[in-house]
This record gives sequence, structure tokens and C-alpha cells, in this order.
Amino acid sequence: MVEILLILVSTIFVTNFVLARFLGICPFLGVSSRIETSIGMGMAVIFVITLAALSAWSIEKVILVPFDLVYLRTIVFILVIATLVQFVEMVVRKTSPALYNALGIYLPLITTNCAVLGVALLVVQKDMDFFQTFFFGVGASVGFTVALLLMAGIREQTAYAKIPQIFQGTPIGLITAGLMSLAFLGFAGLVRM
Amino acid sequence: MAEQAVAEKEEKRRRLEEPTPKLVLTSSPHALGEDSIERVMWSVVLSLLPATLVGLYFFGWDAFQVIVISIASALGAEALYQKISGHKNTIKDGSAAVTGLLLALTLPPASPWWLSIIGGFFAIIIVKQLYGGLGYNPFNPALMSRVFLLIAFPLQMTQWPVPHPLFSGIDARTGATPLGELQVARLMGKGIGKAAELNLWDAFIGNIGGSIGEVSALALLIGGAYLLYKQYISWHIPVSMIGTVLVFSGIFWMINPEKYVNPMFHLLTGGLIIGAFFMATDMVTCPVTLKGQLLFGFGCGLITIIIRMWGGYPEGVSFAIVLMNIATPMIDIYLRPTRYGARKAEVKS
Amino acid sequence: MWTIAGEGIHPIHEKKLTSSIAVEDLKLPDKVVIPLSQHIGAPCEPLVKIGDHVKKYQKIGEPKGFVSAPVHASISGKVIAIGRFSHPSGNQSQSIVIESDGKDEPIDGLAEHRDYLNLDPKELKDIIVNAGIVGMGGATFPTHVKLSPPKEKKIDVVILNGAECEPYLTADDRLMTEMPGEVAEGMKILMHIMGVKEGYIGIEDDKPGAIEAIRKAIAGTSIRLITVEKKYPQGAEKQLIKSVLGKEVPSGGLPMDIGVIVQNVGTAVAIYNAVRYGIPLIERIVTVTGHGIKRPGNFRVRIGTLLEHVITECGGLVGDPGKIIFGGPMMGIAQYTLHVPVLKGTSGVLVMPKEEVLLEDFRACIRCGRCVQACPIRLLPNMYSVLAEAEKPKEAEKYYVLDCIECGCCTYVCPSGRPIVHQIRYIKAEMRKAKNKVA
Amino acid sequence: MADSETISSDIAGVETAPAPWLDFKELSQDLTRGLWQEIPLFRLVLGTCPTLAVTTSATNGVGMGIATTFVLIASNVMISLLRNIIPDMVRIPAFIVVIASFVTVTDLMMAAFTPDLHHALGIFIPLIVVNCILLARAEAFASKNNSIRSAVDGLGMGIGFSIALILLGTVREILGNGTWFGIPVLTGTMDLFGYDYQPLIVMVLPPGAFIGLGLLVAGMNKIEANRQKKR
Amino acid sequence: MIRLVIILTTISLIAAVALAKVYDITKVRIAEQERIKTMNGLKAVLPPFNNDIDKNAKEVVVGQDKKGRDIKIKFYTGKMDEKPVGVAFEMIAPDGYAGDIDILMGVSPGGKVSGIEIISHKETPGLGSKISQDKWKEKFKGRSLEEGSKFAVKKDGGVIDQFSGATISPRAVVGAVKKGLELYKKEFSNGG
Amino acid sequence: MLAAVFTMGAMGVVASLGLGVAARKFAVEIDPKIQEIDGALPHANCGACGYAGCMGFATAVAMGDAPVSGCPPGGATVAKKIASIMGVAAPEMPERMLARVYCIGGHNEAAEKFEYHGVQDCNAAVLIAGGSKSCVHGCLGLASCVKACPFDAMYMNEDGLVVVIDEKCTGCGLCIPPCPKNLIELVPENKDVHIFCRSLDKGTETKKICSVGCIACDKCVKACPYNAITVDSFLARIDYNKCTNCGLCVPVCPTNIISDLIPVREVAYVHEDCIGCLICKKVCPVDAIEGESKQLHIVDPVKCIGCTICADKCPPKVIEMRPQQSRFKDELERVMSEVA
Ligand SMILES: Cc1cc2nc3c(=O)[nH]c(=O)nc-3n(C[C@H](O)[C@H](O)[C@H](O)COP(=O)(O)O)c2cc1C
Ligand SMILES: Cc1cc2nc3c(=O)[nH]c(=O)nc-3n(C[C@H](O)[C@H](O)[C@H](O)COP(=O)(O)O)c2cc1C
Ligand SMILES: Cc1cc2nc3c(=O)[nH]c(=O)nc-3n(C[C@H](O)[C@H](O)[C@H](O)COP(=O)(O)O)c2cc1C
Ligand SMILES: Cc1cc2nc3c(=O)[nH]c(=O)nc-3n(C[C@H](O)[C@H](O)[C@H](O)CO)c2cc1C
Ligand code: SF4
Ligand code: SF4
Ligand code: SF4
Ligand code: SF4
Ligand code: FES
Repeated sequence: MVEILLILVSTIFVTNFVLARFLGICPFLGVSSRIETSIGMGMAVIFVITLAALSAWSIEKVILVPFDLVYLRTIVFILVIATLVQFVEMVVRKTSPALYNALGIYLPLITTNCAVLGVALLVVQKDMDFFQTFFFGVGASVGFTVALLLMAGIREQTAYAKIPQIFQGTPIGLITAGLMSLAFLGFAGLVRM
Repeated sequence: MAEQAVAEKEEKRRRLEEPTPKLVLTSSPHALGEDSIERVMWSVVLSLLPATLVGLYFFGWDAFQVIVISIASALGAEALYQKISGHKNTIKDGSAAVTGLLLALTLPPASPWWLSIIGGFFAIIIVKQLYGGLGYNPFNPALMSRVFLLIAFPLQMTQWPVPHPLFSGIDARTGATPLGELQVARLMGKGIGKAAELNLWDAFIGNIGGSIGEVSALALLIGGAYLLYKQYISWHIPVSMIGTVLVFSGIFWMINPEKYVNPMFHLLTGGLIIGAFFMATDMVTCPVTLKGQLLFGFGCGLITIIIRMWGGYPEGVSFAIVLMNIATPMIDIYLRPTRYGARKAEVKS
Repeated sequence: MWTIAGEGIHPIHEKKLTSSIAVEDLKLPDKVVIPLSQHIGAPCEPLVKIGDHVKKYQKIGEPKGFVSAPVHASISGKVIAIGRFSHPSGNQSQSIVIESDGKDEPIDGLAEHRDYLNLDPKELKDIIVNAGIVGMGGATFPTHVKLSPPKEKKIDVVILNGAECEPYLTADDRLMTEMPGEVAEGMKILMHIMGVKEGYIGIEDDKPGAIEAIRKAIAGTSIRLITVEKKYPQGAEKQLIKSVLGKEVPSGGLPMDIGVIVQNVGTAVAIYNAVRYGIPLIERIVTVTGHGIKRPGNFRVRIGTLLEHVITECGGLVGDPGKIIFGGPMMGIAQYTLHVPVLKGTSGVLVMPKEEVLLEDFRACIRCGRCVQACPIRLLPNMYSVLAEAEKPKEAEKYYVLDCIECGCCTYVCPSGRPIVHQIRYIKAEMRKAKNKVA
Repeated sequence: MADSETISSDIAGVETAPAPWLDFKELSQDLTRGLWQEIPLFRLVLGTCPTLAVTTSATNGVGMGIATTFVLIASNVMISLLRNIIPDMVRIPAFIVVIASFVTVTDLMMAAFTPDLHHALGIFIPLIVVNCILLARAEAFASKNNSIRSAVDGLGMGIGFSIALILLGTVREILGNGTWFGIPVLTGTMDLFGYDYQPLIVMVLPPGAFIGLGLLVAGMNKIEANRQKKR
Repeated sequence: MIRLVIILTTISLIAAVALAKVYDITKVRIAEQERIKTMNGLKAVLPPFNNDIDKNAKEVVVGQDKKGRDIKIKFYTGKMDEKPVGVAFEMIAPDGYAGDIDILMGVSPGGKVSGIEIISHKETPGLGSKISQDKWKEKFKGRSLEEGSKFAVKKDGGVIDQFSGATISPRAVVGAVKKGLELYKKEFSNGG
Repeated sequence: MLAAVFTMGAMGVVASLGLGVAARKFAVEIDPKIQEIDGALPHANCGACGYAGCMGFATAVAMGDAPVSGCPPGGATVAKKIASIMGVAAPEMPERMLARVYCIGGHNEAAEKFEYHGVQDCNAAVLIAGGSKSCVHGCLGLASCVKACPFDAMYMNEDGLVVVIDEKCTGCGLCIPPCPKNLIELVPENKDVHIFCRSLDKGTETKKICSVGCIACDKCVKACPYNAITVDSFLARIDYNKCTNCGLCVPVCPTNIISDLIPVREVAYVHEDCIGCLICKKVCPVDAIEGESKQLHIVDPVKCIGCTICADKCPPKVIEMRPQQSRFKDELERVMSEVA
């Protein structure tokens, strides 16, 4: 129980994927201009990352390590993720058109989101067990979503601000992200790992 | 017909010959309240005067230098930026002065002069003006800048001279803040260490180590009371923030007084009071609705106590407030006041 | 304490200028300009031609349609023009100009009713229609329309609005102090028409004289007096209902949706006069006040009297005028010419000297939230202001801008001097425009 | 308007007439496109993660830049060679396999020959796979053009990306550490005031990365705005 | 459809073969690099030695972690011309300011510290991170348990410098090194 | 090695099979033309086409719902491109239209009736007594239209009047709805004579409040040889279908509100094959043509105002309008030829 809490706190706050680990910045900057889209993206990411982490973990344990193929990690994981995303898209479209309408457009974006591959690589690098992998995946993606949502909130508000011309768009987005990550450093040391 | 012509002519003659003086027209209302940004901001400066004076009394010339340089650099940064960008100079509105003063009050008394300058510029230019200036910044400039300095210059930001009352002839020595000592004890697995020995009266009047403006609870409460009286701040944030800290620390203290210090310790040391009254209440960066402010204060208090009890930093007030700043837009969006007549309309339809 | 829902505000008071000055008759003007549109709804058709001689009380404008009210000659004399003249709303409006013959001669045969409480409600309503009575609290909504709710809306409460929460104005205060009997009788007529038993008069607690007088006048009747806290906008219909009954009118709805009708005390007196003596609405009490006028006071003014005449009769201006406002400082309309007539809804004339008119540029919203706390409808005025500035009026709809009653509390308290009400009006206008385009 | 026209048709990289096999003007355009017009990162805001994560020093920037450039060129060439064979449906997986292979090669090579750099770049070497620039170039350029042009395009984009990395790495290392490529450059700058140079530690931490990149992109916008004005 | 499968599979197969080849080529070098790294560390904490130090390292189980897994420590014995010059092993200081500090320490046969190396730490840059400075690590040379309370940070009455504003990190390192010496004593009480 | 080959082979098979099936089962047709068309558009996302953004328009064109020439800002160039993408013939482009603002009563010409304070926007100002401009029909000068123009084709001059930059205006018409005074209209680019006033006040009234208002004096009506001008509700308007840009009304206007936007007019030139019918001489409103019956007529270039009436009326069509600069060259040529 405590371990779950620690993993979650650590991945959501202390080493937030976007703000401290630098993973998934492109969608973080790209999809955060409106809260509504951020929610959709966040949900899609939570789903895909958790699934990807578990599949990567299984493949590592069942194939790569036993057959001494660890050097194929990158290529295998990314293939799995790309296929997984498309497969999920397919399944969702078939089973729940409503969900598809809500998440569908974000799915392709996720393939090139390095957070997904990042989680997959991290769980095997850190030699987690299945249980830890699951919560690590959930925590990491929820952390991404939290950062994304908060960013979207700020962006919706600063949309009306008189930001100097050359800072509009990406630059102020990056600076906001920087200040957010500065604030998130306050969580440092909360979980000593 | 002829008569109408005459009447109209008459009307026009009058219009031409005795034109009414040119009147001013605006939309209603035509009466306006007296408060202005200037008034609010300079009142905050005034309300910080007691805390500033106590800081000067205990930390002397060093503190004076920090305060003057911080304010000057905040004002200078504002003026410089506005000169370069061609905007109207707004240093008279006092908001930059408040930022500079509050920044100084959160710095260690003996911090080097360049720290104040970097802090002032970071606060005003990066945190405030890049977002469009007063009113548009999502983060509290003074606090964000303090956090920035703490992380950029941890050495300079963690040197605490022991308070040495003015004219007492005692020299400045480096000591520690009560919260710092508490953290060292905690990290070394020694429970609360010497923290229990804190003299609460000293902490109340300000005779403890700490940032220039945070040491004297008394002086801060006087200033806070003034702001509350003038209605420049409302009670919601201070009460919910301090209340949360007290309740949480109280619960843990009751469970295990060996491991957790008592709530009064949390109240009187560190930046809780200055944060709750002067910084979490920064209107630009806190929610606009009262409900939202209650939640905001609760969040600030909760994060503060979490960082103090388990975090990597001895003190969590500044982080807590800037972290809640991040959530402010969300709070504003989802916690709106129930408008007049809304509930019934919903029931009906 | 009986009080309103939102926070509201305590604006400047300034009622002392006129609150103890008894109502006097303003000297008759040489000429009146009577606009054919003095109410919400369709303008009237003129019944007279240029050159006609008319008498006081004579009907000179016939309503077109149901939501409309007739207009009457307020002096006797000759019609010298029918054309477009300046109207206090800021536009030009079709008006009838009567030049006084100095005799102030009334028409004959005004129908008096001593036993008015036994008349049929239908008959009473006809009297009210023909007397051209409209709401005198400012909105000038034709009273007979308000008194004819659709059948499914059962009215069970009538509230008389004697709050007069606007700063400066004391017309209703004096009216209640000096003619409490008429107010009470008017209320009885209203209750009789609507067939209700519950009747309240709401008065702000800063008017002890009026409270005393009304208390005496209603002693022994079923009318109840409610003293409400002095707070702006206590007199706004929805707020008064909340104060008096503790109920809220549904958003987007009308008081009748919860079985309530609110009428101004002046309207009650006008109804009484019309029913009892057959006198149509041709004059009203106007508070002429402000630091820019020599002799402030409360005056009984004939409808159509030009502002210029009012000012002259009140001793003229002191110094340079900055703003001249019809109504109170919170809701009134600023005028740019002195050639506008007093209308049925003109409760006050406020002259602000140049020094009192602040003209600073407004600044960015500092999100202080004062407007949010002040708003009696509990809206988010800061959002409207920001959205208007960012030229995104459409998005304000999500924040229920249409519920705003334009009371001005938000603008009053804003430390950044932002013209929030003006911005709200702009937003509403843009929304109307967009809607018309779609339609 | 004219501007957006040229850019949009350039992105597509459409070949209109059967172009000569080697056209140096075209090649130089392919090269410079990545250097300024569409300099990845600053203009397109792609590939942000490795940029932010590894640029704690200029050296890391160079390393990451070279690694990415290598993968870009190699995969561009390979994909353009395979472009006519790969069926549309498995286009993306096929591209990914190609890219991932080169990334793995790079990863192994670096581990073998530059272990320190390999350690410093860590997980971000395998993450080159998902660097959006790679797939974007594969899709938009390599799958439509011959291999020489694709190589040059990869080189241009790679250099552009490297420039950005080195720039950011330089800023962060100098401010955050007082050194440049490991050589102290700021020591003694504040002696005048009785202080040694105080490294701005945030610059090598995440916030410094974000803020530094934000300021760089703004600077880029400023330069571009001035250029536009002159025109 | 078949074409699809064939093409993608072929590409994958080619990739697999190519990667396997590259892996084979680099495998040796990567292992060599790892060794060089370890050796560099060992060289830094031990007096000069010339034996194949990593070949006959001895692994000792010193305890169990929370999950019941063994905690092993590898002792490398350095010999100069077959004569032992010192033993090197890794210690973890769990009470660093921000987390564990990994230390590689060398002990000479007399039970004196012959050198320490900080392998990894999470201390605050600019504060606790100063424990990686050579100047500071120098101070550990020659320290032994016999010195008693002198082997401590200055604030606790010892000889090891602390840094202003950061006592915790040095204290943690000192503590771990001391523990290491005890461990050494236990394992090599006969002097090696 | 074997394991690697096997693993990757299996991955390849699984991935391609899975995707192959997926792609076949759930194929969505995306018309590549949409992308291409989108690429060809100016990306102002102005909405002048009537669709939500450029992408919406591109989709509509690809579906055949919108004409290839439907993007006003893109004009003929873009239309041509889209036509080639769609494989249809380049369309006949409608005339290029430009925005014209019908008020020239700025701060100096038309007084303010009061001091306005508040939101600086025409649509907000108009809510306060119709705006402070003394003329209720005149331009309020608070630039609502300027703000609405997505192409920066308008600006306010010091006099508080809107100026349209013809080169930039795309005729999208987005400036029209924001104007609370309905002062803006789209007019074909080749129309150069305009009456810049929209006041419906009586002439005497107008005269008092604005020095450049139409006073409905009827002089232009009389001057127009094509009956293109009519006065209605105290305002003269030009029917652009009839107007030929002759410019004859311009000088007669007593308040100088009729403007001729042609910077330098061409002058008439009579060719050698003139039959000397005298018609041009008769129709010339300024008597600039000299000539005897059956003889070559000559235009006095100094007198000629370039109204083109003679050219229109000339039965054998031998009168040509030529740029003024070449005037002297023509003279020279003629003299030379005569000398020769
Ligand atoms: C279009 C319109 C229709 C109305 N219809 C009714 C009605 O049917 N019954 C009624 O009691 N009041 C009606 N009202 C009057 C309002 O309830 C209210 O009294 C009026 O707007 C004046 O209120 P105020 O002075 O607070 O602004 C109507 C008002 C408007 C604008
Ligand atoms: C902000 C605001 C303030 C008002 N204040 C008063 C007031 O003080 N007294 C009053 O009689 N009506 C006031 N009104 C008008 C009332 O809402 C309501 O229209 C009126 O009482 C209805 O009566 P009537 O139809 O007889 O005018 C106010 C309206 C608003 C929107
Ligand atoms: C932001 C911050 C970072 C710190 N980092 C360290 C650190 O890395 N190592 C350390 O020993 N102390 C660190 N400290 C200081 C400890 O909290 C504690 O105050 C200090 O170790 C006591 O040492 P002193 O007795 O020399 O003052 C840090 C303090 C702060 C506020
Ligand atoms: C009650 C109150 C508290 C304030 N607190 C802060 C503060 O903590 N930090 C700060 O930079 N400015 C503060 N200000 C000043 C001002 O709001 C600040 O400069 C703006 O955030 C800059 O846009 C405060 C102002 C008031 C009225
Ligand atoms: S004017 Fe509207 S928004 Fe402002 S306080 Fe009044 S009701 Fe609220
Ligand atoms: S009162 Fe003014 S400054 Fe304060 S929140 Fe409202 S609009 Fe903004
Ligand atoms: S001036 Fe008007 S019509 Fe011309 S481009 Fe601008 S908005 Fe479009
Ligand atoms: S919108 Fe109309 S009134 Fe406003 S500036 Fe433009 S032309 Fe003038
Ligand atoms: S590089 Fe694009 S998401 Fe990480």
C-alpha cells in the first residue's frame, strides 16, 4: 500500500514525466491550448502508457532476457507500441464509437510521444516487478495528464494576456513549463529512492 | 407647416447660439469607488512596515541593504523593461515595489547584493512582464523568484545569521532556522531534536533565525489585520491556509509528539504567516472567487505541511503557494459562484 | 437583517442634499416636448396635428399594440411641431411639442371613483391603460402588461419597491413621507387587481421618515412593511424579492414565474390618482441634485419639461458641469444636451461638476475579485471585462452574461477603473448582432 | 502570402517535373532548409525532449546532435531506397523498424566507443527513435525523393537540430556551470566585486532547460521579425 | 496482404541480422569499457597494484533487504607483486541529504582508508555535491577507526571539513566509510 | 543470432498482419487533395469563404461543395492552383472587389458632440448616445473595422478616418459587419469615383455639423452624363453599374466629397483615321476637342479631363485613351512626321 502511494507520488509529483524527466514535451506543448482537448489527450495517454508498460515488461521478461536479446529492446518496444496504438485505435473504433470520437484523434499523436517508449524503457531498466510496472505506468501517465491539464488552464487564462509578440506561442509556453517545473522542484526529496 | 418650420428653426437657433458646454458621457455607473491599484499596493507596503522594521532591528545593516537593493532592482527592472518595450512606465502603481519588498523579506538577511538584483530582475521580467505585466502573470513574482534563487544559489540562500538586536553590540553569527534544525534532526533520524526547545515568545516577536520579514509573527499579524480591515484581502485564504497547517500538524503531533513538533511551532516559524497573509493573497495569482480562495488556501496549507514533514526542503510555504498558483486557473474555471436564480432554474427544467 | 443575495456594495450616499427638502411644484414651462416613446414597447401614434390646441390631460398619443402606453398633454397650449427631437436615451425620437398658453387648463369630465375597491379588476386595468401608467422605477414597463400575467402564472404576492437604493435620489423617500396614504391605497388597488392577500412594502433602513409614515398608513391593513438593509442594489427587483421573500427568480425568468409582481411606490401613487380621480400620468417627482446645481430639491415636474428649464428653475449650474445624468449615478443615463425632456421614468436629474468626473484610462484587470464579490447576481464580471477587451464577446455567453442586470456594482468597485458595465453592454450588443445574423 | 506559399510547397517536397538526378541548386536548398527556414525545434517545436534533457552541457549537445544526424541521414537514405517497395499500409512500422535499427546501432557504438557520453545521454539515445523529426522527414521527404537528396536533407536537418542543441547546451553550461565544453570560462568574472562566479545551478536543472529554450525561441522570433521588417 | 507481411518481415529480418552482427562486434568492447570504468575507480582508491584485481574478487552476503533478497558486497583485493596492498569495495550511505550516496572505498591492510570515490549521489548541486571534490576526498586518506571521535566532520569535533550550509552530506559519507571500515575489520580481521 | 532473427521475424509478421487486417477492415478514405488544396491556401483562416477556416474550405472544395475560386483573399492565383489540383479549368474570376469606407468627416471636419470615455471600440461607443460624432451617420473612428481586417489592409489616420490600403485589401468583406454605422461596402476595383458620405440628415442640418457632408444639392446628378447618380433621403449615391469613371461630377460638388481615385488620368487621342463627324466635339463636356467637319480632330490635352465620353461615343472608335506621359512623345511624333 505504502509502496503504491510512493510510486504514485513519485511519478506524478516528484519526478513528473514532463516537468522533471523531459518526456512527452511535444504533445505537452502542442495539445495544451485548450482544457477540453487536454482531457482527451490525457485519457488516451493514460490508457496507452499503462498498456505499453505492461507489454514491454512482459516481452522483456519472456523473450528478451531469456534469449539474451536485450539489445533488441528499442526496436521491439517501438514496434510493439506502434502496433499497439493502431490496434487500440481499431478496437476502440469497433467497440465504442463514442470513445473513439473522444480519443481517436489523439491516438496517432501518441506513437511519436516519447513518454510511451520512455516508460517502457524505464520499467525494464529499473528492473521493476509487474506490480510496480503497472503503477509506474499509471503514475507516469497521470503525471503527464496533470501537467497537461494545469498547463492548459494557465494557457486558457494567458490567452487573454498581453504577451509580447516574440514570446507568444511556444516561447511563453516553454517559460510557463519552466516555472511550473521550478515549482514542482518543491516536491523533491518527498520520496527518497 | 409654417409653424413647425418656425419651431424647428427656433430649436436650431438655440442650439447654435447657446451650445451647451461639452459634457462628458460614459456608460453607467457614473459614481466610482475610491480604491485604485496605487492605493491597494501602497497600503500593502505600509502593512509590511512593521515586519520590515522588526527585520531591520534584528538583522541590522545587512537586512537594510537587501531590502533597498531588492526594491530598487524590482523598480529598475520594471522601468527598464517598459523603456525597452515602449510601454507606459508603471512603477508608480506600486506593484513592483510590493514585489521587491516581499522578495527582500523572504531572503536571508545576509544574502549578497547580487542575489537581490538577480531576484528582482527575474521576478519582474521573467515572471511578470513576459506575461504582459501587472494582472496577467500566472505566478507570484516574488515567490517564484525566491524559489528560483533557492534552487540557483542554494548556498547563499541557506545562510542564516543569528538575530542580534540593533545596538546590542553582538556580532552576526551564522546559525540555523528552527525549521532547518528540525529537518536536520529528521534526516538524521533524531525525531524532532532540539526543536521542542523553541521559545515560542521569541518566535512570536521575531527573535529567531530566518528570512528578514518572516521572523516576527506579531509584526506580520499587525500588518495582516490592517489589510483585512481595509478589505484589501479577505480572510478566506489566511484562515484556510493557516487552519489547514494547524489541523494537520496537530493531528500528527497528537499521534506522536516525539516525531512531530507541535502546531504552534509550525505556526510561528518559517514563512507561514507572511505567506498566508501577504503572498497567497496576491490577488493576481489567487482565485477570484471566495470558494476558490478557500480551496486555494487549503491546498497551500496542505502542501506546506507535507513538504515540512516529509519533503526535501525544511520549508514549504513558497513552493506550496507557487504550486497552487499553477492550479489557480483550474480553480477559477471549476469553482464558480452559484449565480442568482440558477438553482431553481435547473430544478424546473 | 433583510438583505440581498450577493454582496452588493455600499456606494457613496449623498442623499442628504435633498432628503429633507419637501416636494415643490416646478414652475410650468413655456413649452414641453413629449416623446411618443416613453416606455418599453412600441411608440405611440400621434392623435393631434400641428396647430391643434390641446388641454391638460388630453390624450395625444395612442398606443400601437399591447405592450405600449398612451401619452397625454401635460400642459394646455398649441401643438407647434411633431418631429424628431432629442430623447434622453441619446437618440432622436418622434415627439410632440406643445407651446404653453399659460392657462394650464384641464380637460373636463375626468372619471372619479370613490368606491374604487369595488370595481372590477378588468375595469381597473382599463383605467390604468388609459392613464398611460408605466413603471416609474426606471424601466418604464407598461404597468397594465405586468398586471396581466398569462393565466398559468398565478400571482400571490405584490411587493412595492420603496428601496430607492441609488445614491443621491430621494424622490421615492419624499413621496412615501409626504403621501403615505396614496401609496397604501395604490397598493390596495394593486392587490385587488391581482386578487392577492400578501402585500409587502420594502424600504431601505436609511429612510426613517418614510418608514414611519408608511407604518402609520398601513396600520390595520394586510400590507406588511419590510425594512431592508441599506445596500445597493437593494431596489433591484430580483434582489428585493430575495430580501423580502427569501426566494430567487429563476435565471432568465421573470418575477411572475414565482408568483410575484414588483411595483415602484411612485407607480402605486400614479395608479391611485388615475383610479380615484381619473388623472392620467402627466407629472412625476424628480430629484434634482448634485454638487453642480445651485438649488437641489425634489420637484413635481410635468412630463416633457426640458432639462434646460429644470436647471434654470433650480437656480442654474454651479461652475462647469461635467456630467448631467437622468436617473441616479449608478444606473442613470448621461446626457449631452440640455434639450431633452423629463419622461415618465425620470426619477432624478444629477449634475456632477467637472471636478467630480474622473477620466483616467483603465488598466489591466488585476484579478482582485472585488467585482465577483460585489455582483448581486454572483456572476464573473472580470471575465466579461477581459473577454470584451480581447474581442471575444461570444465566449462570454458561457459565463451567463445575459443574467447581468447592469447594476454597476462591479464597475464601482474595480480598482483598475475598468468600464465593466460598458463592456458588458458591448458584449450583449455583439451577441444580439450575431443572433440577428443567424436569424 | 508569398512566403507561406513557398514554405508549404517546400514541406511537401513535391517533385513536379522529372528532375535531373543531380541538381546542385536543389541540393543546396535541401541543405539550407533545415538550417534556417525549418530549423527543427525552433520553428517546428519537434524533438523537444532530447533537446531539453541532454543539453546540460555543450558536449552532450554535440554528442546528441551527431547521433541524431547520423540516424537521420542513414534512415533517410534507407527509406528513400526502399520507398518504392514499401506498401502504404505498413509504411509507418517499416519506417520505424529502419529508424530503430539505426538507433540501436548508434546506441551500441556509443556504448563501445564513447562510454561517458553514452552514460550522460542515457535513455535519450534509444529515444531518438521517437524524435518526431525522424519520422517527419521520413514521411515528408525521404519517402518521396531520391536518396542523394534525402541524404542532404537529413544532413541539413541534422545540422540544424545540432545547432539548436549546441546553442542550448552552451547557454546552459556556461550559466549553470561556468564552463564551456568543460573549460572554465567565467571564473574570475566577478572578482571585481569580491565574489567568485556563482554558477546558476537551475540552468542545468529542468526549469533552466525550459526557460533557456523559451528565451532562445523568442530570440529566434525576434531575428525573424527583424528580417521580415527589413524586407 | 501477403506482400505486406513479406516485406515488413523481410525488413525486420534484415534489421535483426544486422543488429545481431553489430552487437557481436561491439559486445567485447562494451564489456571492456565497463571493466575500464571499474578499474579506474579501483585505481583511484587503492595504492598501486598489478594483479588481475577483478578476476578474483570475493562476494560476501552482508545482510538481507526488505524483500528478503541478499545484499552482496564485492571485495576487490589489490596486490602488488602478489603482496596485498588493499581491499576496495562499495558502500552505500543511506542518509544523504537527498538520497543514497554510493561510495567506493579502499582500505589498506593496516585498516586505514587508502582512498574514496563517490560513484553516484543526488545531493544538491553546489551544496552537498561538493563531496565529489578531489580536495575533500583527499582528507579521508589515512583515516582509521582508531582515531575515534577525530574521524568525524569538524562540526562534530572531527577533522573532516563540512561545507557551509551542508553538513548532512559529509556526515553521511563519513558514517558510511566508518561502517565500511568496521565491515572490513569483520571480513578481514586477519589483516587480509 | 538465431533467436534475434526469429524474434524479429515473428514481430514483423505479427505487426504487418495485424496492421494489414486493421487497415483493410477500417480503411478511411482521406482525400489527399484536401491536403494539397489546404497547402495552396493563404492560411489567413479569415472565414471569408464561409467555411470554418482554410481546412474547412479545402475539404469543401475537394468534396465539390465549394467553387475553386471561393477564396477571396487568394484571388486568381490561388484559384488557378486549386483548379489545377482539382483538374478543372481555371475559372473566370469575378471582379476584384475592394473595401470603400463612405465617410471622410474626421476630427477636423465633423465636431464631437460630447466627450466620450470608455471602451475604445465603435460598437461600444455607439451604445453611448450613438457615439460622440456630431453626425449620427459618420465614422466613429474607433477602428472596429481595422481590428477586424485580417490582412492589415486598413489603418486609422491622424484625422480619425479609416484608410484602406488597396494593394493589401483582398475584398474579403470582413470589415463590413463590425461597422455599426454601415459605412463600408465592397466595390469593384475598377470603380474610381465615389461619393464619400452616408449622411441622411437634411442638407442644412448636415452643413452645420460636418464640413464634408452631402447636402443633397443635386449638382452631381446634373453633371453626370450617364444618370448614374441619384439623390434619395438627402444623400447622393452612385450606381456603379452605370458609372464610367468619367469624373465629371467630381469638380461640381460644393463640399468636395466626391473623390476621383485615379491619380493621373489618361487623355484622349484621336487617330489619323478620324472621319471628322464632329460627334466627339459635341459630347466633350469641357470643349477640349477642336476640329472641322470631315477633318482630323485634335484633343487639347491640357483641357481634356480624361472622361472617356468621346471615346465611347466616337462611331468609328478612333479615339484612344493614352497615358499622359506619352502625350509629348505623341506630339513630337506628329510634328516629326509632319516635318518629314
Ligand atoms: C420583454 C419583457 C416582457 C415582460 N413581461 C412581463 C410580464 O409578462 N409580467 C411581468 O410581471 N413583468 C414583465 N416584464 C417586466 C419585468 O419583470 C421587469 O419588471 C421590468 O423589466 C422592469 O424591471 P427593472 O426596473 O428591475 O429593470 C417584462 C419585461 C420585459 C423586458
Ligand atoms: C440595479 C437596479 C436598481 C434598482 N433600484 C430601484 C429602486 O431603488 N427603486 C425602484 O423602485 N426600482 C428600482 N429598480 C427597478 C426595479 O427593478 C423594478 O423594475 C421596479 O421596482 C418595478 O417597478 P415599476 O414597474 O413600478 O417601475 C432598480 C433596478 C435595477 C436593475
Ligand atoms: C535547498 C537546500 C538544499 C540543501 N542541500 C543540502 C545538501 O545537498 N547537503 C547537505 O548536507 N545539506 C543540504 N541542505 C542543508 C540542510 O538542510 C541542513 O541545513 C544543513 O545540512 C545543516 O548544515 P549546517 O549545520 O552546516 O548549517 C540543503 C538545504 C536547502 C534549503
Ligand atoms: C495583498 C497583496 C499581496 C501581494 N503579494 C504579492 C506577492 O506575494 N508577490 C508579489 O510579487 N507581489 C505581490 N503583490 C503585488 C502584486 O499583486 C504583484 O506585483 C503582481 O503579482 C504582479 O503582477 C501583492 C499585492 C497585494 C495587494
Ligand atoms: S453590472 Fe452585471 S456583472 Fe456587474 S455587478 Fe451588476 S449584475 Fe454583476
Ligand atoms: S474588480 Fe476590476 S481588477 Fe478586480 S477582478 Fe474585477 S475587473 Fe479585475
Ligand atoms: S479592408 Fe475589408 S475587405 Fe479589404 S481585406 Fe480588410 S477586411 Fe477584407
Ligand atoms: S467601423 Fe465604421 S465607424 Fe468604426 S472606424 Fe470603421 S468605418 Fe468608422
Ligand atoms: S521529443 Fe517529442 S514528445 Fe518527446
